[in-house]
Amino acid sequence: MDWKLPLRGKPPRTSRRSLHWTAFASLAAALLGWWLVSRFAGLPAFILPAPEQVAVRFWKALTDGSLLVHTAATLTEVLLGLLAGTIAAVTLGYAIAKSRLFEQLVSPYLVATQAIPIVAIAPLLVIWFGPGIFSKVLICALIVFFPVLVNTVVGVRAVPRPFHDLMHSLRATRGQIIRMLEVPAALPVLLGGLRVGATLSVIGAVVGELVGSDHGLGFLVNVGRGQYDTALVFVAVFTLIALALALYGLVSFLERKLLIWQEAFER
Amino acid sequence: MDWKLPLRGKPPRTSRRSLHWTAFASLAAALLGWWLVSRFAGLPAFILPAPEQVAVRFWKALTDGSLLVHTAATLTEVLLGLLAGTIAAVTLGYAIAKSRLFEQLVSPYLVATQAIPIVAIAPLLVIWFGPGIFSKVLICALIVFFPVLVNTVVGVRAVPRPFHDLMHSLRATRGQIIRMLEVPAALPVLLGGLRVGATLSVIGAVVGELVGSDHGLGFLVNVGRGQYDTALVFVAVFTLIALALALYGLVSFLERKLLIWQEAFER
Amino acid sequence: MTDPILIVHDISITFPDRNGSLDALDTVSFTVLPREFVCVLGPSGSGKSTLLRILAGLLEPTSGSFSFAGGRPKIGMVFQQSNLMPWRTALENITLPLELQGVQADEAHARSQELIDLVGLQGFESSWPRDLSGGMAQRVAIARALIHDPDILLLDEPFGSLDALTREHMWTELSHIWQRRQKTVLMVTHSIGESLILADRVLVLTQRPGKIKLDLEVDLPRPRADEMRYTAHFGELARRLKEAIG
Amino acid sequence: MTDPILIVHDISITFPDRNGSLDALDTVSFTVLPREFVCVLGPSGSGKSTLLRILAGLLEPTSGSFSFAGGRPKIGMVFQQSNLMPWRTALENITLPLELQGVQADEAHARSQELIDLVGLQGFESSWPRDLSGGMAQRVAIARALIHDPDILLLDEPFGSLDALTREHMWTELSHIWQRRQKTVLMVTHSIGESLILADRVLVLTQRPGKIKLDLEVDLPRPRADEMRYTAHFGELARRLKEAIG
Amino acid sequence: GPRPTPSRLTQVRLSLGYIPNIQFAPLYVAVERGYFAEAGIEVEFDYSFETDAVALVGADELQFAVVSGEQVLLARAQGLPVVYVAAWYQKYPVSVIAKSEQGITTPSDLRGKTIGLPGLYGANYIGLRALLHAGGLSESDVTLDSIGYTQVAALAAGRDQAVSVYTANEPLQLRAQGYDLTELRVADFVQLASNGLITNETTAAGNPDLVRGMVAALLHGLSDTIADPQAAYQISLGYVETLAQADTAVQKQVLATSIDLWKADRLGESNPAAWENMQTVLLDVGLLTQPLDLSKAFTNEFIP
Ligand SMILES: Nc1ncnc2c1ncn2[C@@H]1O[C@H](COP(=O)(O)OP(=O)(O)OP(=O)(O)O)[C@@H](O)[C@H]1O
Ligand SMILES: Nc1ncnc2c1ncn2[C@@H]1O[C@H](COP(=O)(O)OP(=O)(O)OP(=O)(O)O)[C@@H](O)[C@H]1O
Ligand SMILES: [Mg+2]
Ligand SMILES: [Mg+2]
Repeated sequence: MDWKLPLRGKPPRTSRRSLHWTAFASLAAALLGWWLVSRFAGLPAFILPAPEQVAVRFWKALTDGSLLVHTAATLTEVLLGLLAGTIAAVTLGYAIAKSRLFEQLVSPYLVATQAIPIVAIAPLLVIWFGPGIFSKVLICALIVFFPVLVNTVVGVRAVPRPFHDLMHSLRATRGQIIRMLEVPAALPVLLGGLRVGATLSVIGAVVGELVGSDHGLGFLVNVGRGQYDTALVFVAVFTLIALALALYGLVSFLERKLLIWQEAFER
Repeated sequence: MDWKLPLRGKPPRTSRRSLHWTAFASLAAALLGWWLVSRFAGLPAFILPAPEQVAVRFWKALTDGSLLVHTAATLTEVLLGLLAGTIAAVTLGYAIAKSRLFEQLVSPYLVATQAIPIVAIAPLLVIWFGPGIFSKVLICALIVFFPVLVNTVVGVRAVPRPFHDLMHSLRATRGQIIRMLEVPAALPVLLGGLRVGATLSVIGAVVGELVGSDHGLGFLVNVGRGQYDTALVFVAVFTLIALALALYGLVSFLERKLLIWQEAFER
Repeated sequence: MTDPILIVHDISITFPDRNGSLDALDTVSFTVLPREFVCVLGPSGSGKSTLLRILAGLLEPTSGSFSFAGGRPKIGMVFQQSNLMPWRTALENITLPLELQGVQADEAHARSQELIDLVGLQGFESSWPRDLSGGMAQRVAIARALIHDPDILLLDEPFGSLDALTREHMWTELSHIWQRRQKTVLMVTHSIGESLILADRVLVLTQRPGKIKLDLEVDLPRPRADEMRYTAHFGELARRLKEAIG
Repeated sequence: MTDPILIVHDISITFPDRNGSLDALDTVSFTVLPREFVCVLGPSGSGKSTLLRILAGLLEPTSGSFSFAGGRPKIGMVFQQSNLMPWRTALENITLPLELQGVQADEAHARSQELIDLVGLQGFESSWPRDLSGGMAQRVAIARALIHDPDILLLDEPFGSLDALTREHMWTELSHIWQRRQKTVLMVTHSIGESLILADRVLVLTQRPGKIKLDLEVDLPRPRADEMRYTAHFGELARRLKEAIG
Repeated sequence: GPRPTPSRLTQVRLSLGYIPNIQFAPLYVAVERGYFAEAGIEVEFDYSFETDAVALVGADELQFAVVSGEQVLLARAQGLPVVYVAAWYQKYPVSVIAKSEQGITTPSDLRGKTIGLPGLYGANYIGLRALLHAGGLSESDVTLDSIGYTQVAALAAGRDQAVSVYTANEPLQLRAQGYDLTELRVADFVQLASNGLITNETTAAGNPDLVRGMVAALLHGLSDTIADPQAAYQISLGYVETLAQADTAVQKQVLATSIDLWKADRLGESNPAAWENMQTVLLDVGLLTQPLDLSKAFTNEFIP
């Protein structure tokens, strides 16, 4: 009685094209569901506007230029905050990964900054740093900071000892070890943190805008809510989602480019 | 001319005791700094109350029982939200790590949930799920969800191929592979995600409470702000920080217990 | 004559490669009888490890097929890299196959003791893999491949980084296990001497893509010992193998 | 007589262990002359790798000291596990030491070509380490240890998983490099034959904790070849080494 | 926005506690027609939260803000030296609304109902409590539902039977959506100190001319707006960029209703009785534990 082993090869490749189709199909399904609910659930438009109402509102906001202006404002805050938060997190995270003492000294404070509800300290930030873009960038950076920091620590700590031995036997400098060993080795985990950070950064900027601002998509949300123009709220929220997805896509793109050596990214 | 190599051994052990002392010293320094600022910076008490004022307010809130009641309310939300968010994230994250197709289908929606400013959808959540504990737990779970998810994906994807080969050659079942290979191998990265999630969970519950609630520490913050009782805001915020630190400490404790095999945790 | 336990038929495998593709094995066919000890020799990169991985069900051949008589066999495998799980102690790594079979912890411990003695790791049961020397890690991997009493052993250079003494000791033990427990063994090695001391048959693969160049019966009497190296017949077999590889 | 290039004085090392501590090396002393080729033999776990790691500055001895004449030497090291960086291609792994020295990319490429030919990896320059066979990975590691023209080579079982042919080829090449470029070599091996073909001197370590049991001058004429194995003097040296290890 | 002006003007940041809105039309009119400039002031609007604005003025980080009357008393109770220098709203701008089928036409009809409000703080809460008091009810006679700023949705979805909202916004929006509502305006039952301009004691004592200038410009804009709402609306279009996209009819109604809340015989004048009433409500609610010296909380001395 012959018998063949169940084989475990590489999983079958799903072509790019078919992936795009499934994504498209699931989007269409979501839209249809929304349309059906808005049509038959009997909710007033200021609670749930129909897709076509939102589309019209979107077109209006787009053509009068306001959507672009506010998106640009938010995007600026997001990008600056993401940049600042990431740089701070990677630097501090590296120091923490390298020194238990430093970790014990600073980590309670870092955790503390994460536990303070931003809305509670936003006024302080405004007092200290003024009401302009800086305070929003700061809030954004604060939110981005922690996930990137933690993943930096985890990633750097997990660098296998034999690689360190190799670098030391070759008399690599501290800078070379960082650049040629620790950065590439920690990159998968670090990029995971950046994925989280990138999506959170959008929230960060919006929280800052919601707290008090006269521009940005968070401001548009406030305006829409104040005027019971729920379609405008939807337009702003969808634009925020699009921003977050774009940033997320950027990080995914970086992953595919930088981690081709990982098996998972070969497929 | 003789010459000795600079040696790279294990870093000197810092004893537990000395670490506790440094943590204590840095806390004392922070307190002293606060006291000095409140004393000499000429800021009014409603902007920056002195440590002793906050201590008095703390004692008052403690003895009249209100602090305990609100802390318990928040803690319940946090723990339930953390649990629900983590379970959902680990389950979905595992599925995503294992299937490109599934990732492409669901990840845009997952990122979207992260990009929607909670404050903007909180009303909807309240309308759909009521103003009770459920909507706060949900917000908390939503916030916890993403970092845990992403780190689950990163951790599971990074499990080295040779271990999978070993398990397959031994005819391990899917469940055994998860339990005896993927969980322990992904644990360092997963716990990193949980670290972030644990601190964020506190924020999540508070955001829910700030948006609309009549209990919890977020409610206390609102009360304090509404009455210009800044000392009470400080009491609530410090309690929040203590909660976050406790959760963070719990995760760190888990790390030390579960990851003793990692060199970094030996020290 | 007995029926073969393993029939390998025209197996080829091609890996996708950055610059095109790479043929690693080319129409490899052979059969293995029950309780036969077969060694596989060949130059580096000739597809020896790939062949074992295919037989263990870890890779799918591009074409060709293989089958085991009597249903799916229990496999004991030693990989070329010792791949111990870093979160398990030496002992826990050894007992992994038993855990996977649901054997009780105390029975697993009892059975592991014998193997720990066999590979000479007394006192290192609770060491982490990172604290073991290269040879010790390899011995843990060998013990792990033997503990669950597998039907067939697939060994990929199991004695690669063992000192001469330990290696000879392991040869003897492996021969005993093989004879006592009626195992079928397929072992990759790069030592001609080792293959002649242990094997009933030696397969030699050619340079990439690996084809079977020589299928040599080793008709030396058993039990064999290191001294046999200096007999004429041993020398003749060694010469033929060397020629095939070279 | 020339002055020694390396003086090792009474080195001992003790590792902390779960159940107490583990003595790995016990008052090891020896000297190495410039351009000497020294092999280190010993049972598994006797501290051979630990000794190399101490000399490379990767571990601090618990007591004792060592010193190099002429300042900090450039080290070329082959580790027992090939430890290639998975995010670098084979070629990029080989050129790593040059990059660390700030050598220009095009010069690095030119110098690597020679070594790729030496280790026979033409066509695999852009392969990822995960796609290399065990022996190929080891050859990449050897090329990496040679490319930056080091003053001293610390080799930990460099030829462990190479087939006989490749190994003999590498012996010859290593001998050439050693003679042409005036290197000092300290090489751990578990093959007595290999040590006698290559070394000027062989150190044998005892069972744990490793002590020097034998320091044997290999006075065979050079160039040596595999045929020499069957001379009486070779046999005598091999017997003495075997006795010391056993 | 404000036109570039010579640098000899005093820079003032005025915190409004809400996003740009048609309800700030008097300020936009005052800027547009140069009333601030006439007073030697270049004004910049700030839209941070009300309580934050009060704290900032109290700490002298800001000099002026527009806030609700109860905030002044709450802040003073905690030692914030803020002073209310001009009453903008004469009527407290909070209403409780319900769907008509609930039959809620007097405050006492609220007994036993579930009432939605953002939280147990702010104008919505104070106004509601004053209304309950007017109906002879206490907090335990109703169920309060803290739901954040989602009252309209809660009412529409039938979650709450009544909700506490701003007179000049939600009722108009809901009626425009076709809802049939009954509305209880707090101002119809009790006069309470409402929104107005605050400064801090330092500025009031040290720079009375600046305060006088601010008050004058505000009141000038206010009277212009009351006199010609149409022109004020047109001017506001240039300051509230989102106004053009909103429902014009509703926004004009918002302005008209606001004007109704603003009108007074003497614009800007604070009525001591309104402050007494406010203090009574706050003491009643327990937000104040002891009476304050009200004469320090507000002043009419800067009114022209
Ligand atoms: N980091 C460490 N912590 C604890 N023990 C260690 C450590 N490194 C090595 N050892 C122990 O020291 C001893 C010597 O190890 P070493 O790797 O030097 O042996 P070796 O002679 O190279 O053996 P092999 O031939 O098997 O490679 C072993 O018993 C090993 O378990
Ligand atoms: N996953 C893979 N992807 C691409 N090429 C691979 C892969 N695995 C192996 N190869 C290639 O297949 C060939 C055979 O590899 P294999 O590991 O079977 O050789 P081997 O005979 O075991 O060699 P060695 O004696 O060096 O271990 C090599 O050229 C190798 O580069
Ligand atoms: Mg191989
Ligand atoms: Mg070793």
